[in-house]
Amino acid sequence: MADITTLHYLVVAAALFVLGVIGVLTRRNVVIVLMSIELILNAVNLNLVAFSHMWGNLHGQMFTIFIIVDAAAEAAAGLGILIAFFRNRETINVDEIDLLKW
Amino acid sequence: MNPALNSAAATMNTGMAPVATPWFFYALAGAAVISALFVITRRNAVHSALALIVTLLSVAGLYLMLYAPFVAGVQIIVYAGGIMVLFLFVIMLVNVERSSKERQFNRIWPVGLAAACALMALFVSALVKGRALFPERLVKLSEGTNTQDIAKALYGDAGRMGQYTFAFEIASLLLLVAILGAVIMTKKKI
Amino acid sequence: MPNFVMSYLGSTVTPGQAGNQFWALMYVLIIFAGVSVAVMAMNWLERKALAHFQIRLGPMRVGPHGLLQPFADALKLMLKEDIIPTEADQFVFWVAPLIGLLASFTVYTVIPFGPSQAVSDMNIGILFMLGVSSLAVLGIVVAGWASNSHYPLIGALRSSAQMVSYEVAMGLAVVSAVLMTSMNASGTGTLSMIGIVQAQQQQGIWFIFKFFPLGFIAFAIFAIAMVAETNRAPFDMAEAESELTAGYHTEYSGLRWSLFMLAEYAAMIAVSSIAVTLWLGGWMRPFPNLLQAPAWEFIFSLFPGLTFAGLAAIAFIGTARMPAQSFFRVQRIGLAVFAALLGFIALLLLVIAVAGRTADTSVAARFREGIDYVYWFVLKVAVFMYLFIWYRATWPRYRFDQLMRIGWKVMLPIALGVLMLTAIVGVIVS
Amino acid sequence: MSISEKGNPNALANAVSNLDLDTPEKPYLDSNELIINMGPQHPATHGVLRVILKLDGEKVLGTECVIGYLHRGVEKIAENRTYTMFNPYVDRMDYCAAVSNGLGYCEAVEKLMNVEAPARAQYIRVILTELNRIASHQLWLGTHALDIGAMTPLFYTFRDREEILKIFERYCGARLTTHAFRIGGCQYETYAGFEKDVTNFLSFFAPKIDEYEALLTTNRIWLERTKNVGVISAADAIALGVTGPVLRASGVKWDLRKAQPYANYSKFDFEIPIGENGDTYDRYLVRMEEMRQSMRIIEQAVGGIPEGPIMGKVPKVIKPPVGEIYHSIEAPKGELGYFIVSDGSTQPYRLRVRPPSFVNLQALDIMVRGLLIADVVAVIGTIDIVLGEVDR
Repeated sequence: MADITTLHYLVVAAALFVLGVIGVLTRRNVVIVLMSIELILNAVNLNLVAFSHMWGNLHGQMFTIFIIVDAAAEAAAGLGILIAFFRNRETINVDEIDLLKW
Repeated sequence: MNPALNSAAATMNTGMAPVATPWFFYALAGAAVISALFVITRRNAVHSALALIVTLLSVAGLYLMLYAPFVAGVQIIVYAGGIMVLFLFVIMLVNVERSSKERQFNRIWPVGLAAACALMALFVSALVKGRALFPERLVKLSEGTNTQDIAKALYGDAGRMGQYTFAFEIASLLLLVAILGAVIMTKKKI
Repeated sequence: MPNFVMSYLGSTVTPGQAGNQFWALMYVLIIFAGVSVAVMAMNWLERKALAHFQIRLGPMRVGPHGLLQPFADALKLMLKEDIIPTEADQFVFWVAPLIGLLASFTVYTVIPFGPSQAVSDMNIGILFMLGVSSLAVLGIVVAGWASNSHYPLIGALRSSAQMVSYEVAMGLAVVSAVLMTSMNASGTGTLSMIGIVQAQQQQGIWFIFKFFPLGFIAFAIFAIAMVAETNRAPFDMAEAESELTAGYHTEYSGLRWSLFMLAEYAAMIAVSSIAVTLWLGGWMRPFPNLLQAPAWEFIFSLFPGLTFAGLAAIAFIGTARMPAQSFFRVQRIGLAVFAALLGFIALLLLVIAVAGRTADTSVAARFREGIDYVYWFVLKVAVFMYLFIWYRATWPRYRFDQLMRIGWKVMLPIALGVLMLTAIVGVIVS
Repeated sequence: MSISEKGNPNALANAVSNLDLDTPEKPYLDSNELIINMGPQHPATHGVLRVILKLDGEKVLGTECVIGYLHRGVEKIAENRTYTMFNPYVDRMDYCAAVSNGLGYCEAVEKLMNVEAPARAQYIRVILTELNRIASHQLWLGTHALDIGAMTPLFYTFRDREEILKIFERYCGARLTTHAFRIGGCQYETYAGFEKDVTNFLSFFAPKIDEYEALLTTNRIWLERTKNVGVISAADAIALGVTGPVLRASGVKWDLRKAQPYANYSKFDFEIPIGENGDTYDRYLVRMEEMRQSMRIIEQAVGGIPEGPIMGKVPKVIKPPVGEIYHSIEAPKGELGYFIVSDGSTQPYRLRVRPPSFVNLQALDIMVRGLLIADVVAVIGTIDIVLGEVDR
């Protein structure tokens, strides 16, 4: 079997990214939308680490670490909003989050 | 550019022979993509979360294969051990039972799917056309000193500020803001 | 014999580093078998020790002094019907115990029983251990949710909050120990488990005594947090029997329940191993730098054999003290055979200690060294195992809010303070 | 939460319809409220008590006790038995303190018949009753500590309780449901060596109480789990009719042995321990001290057992005159009262028991509101209920 090159990783990352985008765009459940965002971030991370490996420096890995920090912050804030919203409207569906459309 | 970062490639650790690399790659990549598919298709959010954990762990495995052990460790400890527990916690608090019986996809799903497919087409064309840009063989990063190198970039070395020290501090501020925001939003009365 | 088997013998690095997949696999199997046996022994020991704390006898019927009780239990649990409640989420209910089990067994890949007695020496060893052991909480949370019942759900919620909270204090305590590894000439520390022990050897001090009392405080925080991490008394909120019947595994029975128990005990051994590695010098025998004459080396290498000889003596005394009735004949013979087995092991170990007393690179010497390392490591871990039992016998259970308060308001600030002080003292000293 | 929606959603909701749900505010939708059935099969409800808890997360918003799972109709049985035949039945109410139950019943009937047990019988009665008080408190301590998570005290207390049960066994042949007393005195003369056994027990037991206290009294976790948990004020306690150690821990000095002395308690010198805060820890301290005071009483009594008959002048067939009587004694758990209406026949016309556990159990709701699930268990333990007595 051929050696694994950067391209292989990029293909995997692209697949994850597209799946994440599909999840964000089509699902109603906010929790799953948030999880899809995590998928997208992971795809990006994978790209960055693959490039880091390709160029033989650590910048990609550094970016990945910051993105993971960002993901943690995003998850905390996002889920906080979700819980607050669920308390008020008792729903976690994206298309019912329409208070601003009134 | 910080010389410490580039010299990492030079001090390559030759002791670690990669183990059956292609097989591991295809197994991990397959697991990641298939469970990602599960993430966006399951009705039950807990099943989605479990699938996402598999994806995250597979990606951590891929990081290990890319000689980025520290990132892999952070991925496991922060993503799989922290963020996903938070997700599961929230799923238990909100009513999964009801939402899993409802319509799963929103009304504009064909549009979303089409947009995503267009994006995929873009990716495919970019990858096919740009194939020549990527070298056939990967440069081997030093795995043995990976953590130490990252520490030098983050905290600086020999009294000098590291390249990412400022960003690191900003990130800590971001986390603090996120903590405060989450607490304020979820607490019933403050 | 094939080259890949022989070439590793006498090596001074772990099979993972040597790239020897055969021996890596062998080590995995040995560790898996060893941990399973240790869990069984721990099960017996806990029941016996707890019984003696509580002026009872504990298991006495199955085998002499209940020695075969764990086997009987295991057999019973395996033969029991595997009940999955109708309303439960079948797949998740099925998979939950496996998550915990996988997590608690995976960490053993980086636990160093000796400088070369580990499956692999990961560059991120301690980070990996903390990360993977934190995955165990997923199994518990998911088990509680999948049971679709109130008590398991409350147990799962408690457990997830508890384990995530104590991980923070635990991580900070670990960081202060990792910081101590960098107090050397080059100023670079390490996350590798083997590297941490070697740093202690280099600096000539166990980290528990380093910068006294800073190392000790960090160790104490870890020792408390690890009890909470493994859901053991007095922090066994997740399975608080008197409150939540059995917490997250209320609905489980038979083999699946026993997997939870296996995971819990394996996790206990794993976290104890972390504590031993980080603060108590890992595999090192007492005073490796002070008493390093060959004579001392030889004396300390006699310890494993003498320990087994002592155990054999206890077993022989037990045989002699058995009531002289025909009813006890089988048990008596069984205990005598067990004692003879222990004696045989003792003899074997002593022979190895004598044969490998020269510090050369012969296989016998390497083997003797390996036994020494594993012996001292296991002995230190065993002390922690006994502490777990002792805690359970002595203390009442904390309440959930008190537990969280201690985690966030007491342990976290202290851990942060210790971390900063360690850094400051380290800078001043170096 | 989602679970209550499955199965029959209304069954539980109906059962708690009379739960007083005056939560201070309902800020959002009550999505976090959870209704949980604790018992009747639960390790910490001391038998078959069923408590329906309304929870917000772990916080208790309200409770509802469902009792009757051990109802045997003791009071109705009494109407169909002669006074003598009914005597063993009272042992089955509070089976942890069978001797006290028997004492109360026998004294009530004696009072109705206007006879008095002879002095020697009185002394034996006091010794056995106080021994039983210690045994009951030991059982309480062991199970209460087990509820809070300390396993070990249970075995210590059971070891020492065994010595008391041995004395009972030697005296009357039974260990738990002793049926030690008869109307008019005692059935059995003390066995040879009774006094020695009792004094031996006293010297054996004195250090054991210290041992229990060493395990718990200054234990940090025990203090955190019991201090300021399940507080009930003296006014609340009196209003609810709470008696026994629960009342005394709230600072009310009310002990029937002093307040309206029965048997010959007035002859003995002992203190009534009281608490200050009315929390679980005070109740613990009060009961521990009560064990010591019981030992004092036994010590005085066993030294002064007079000679003489053990049965008073009671006819063969017990036929109290027409009338009614209420007589109550201080059982280990509180005021145990017997209200007997006699129509002059050999059987009571009506017999009503005022069981301390039943009355004290009412205080559970006040005590646990706003606390956590773990405290519910601790408070059930500290009230010291016996379901045989609650349900009768």
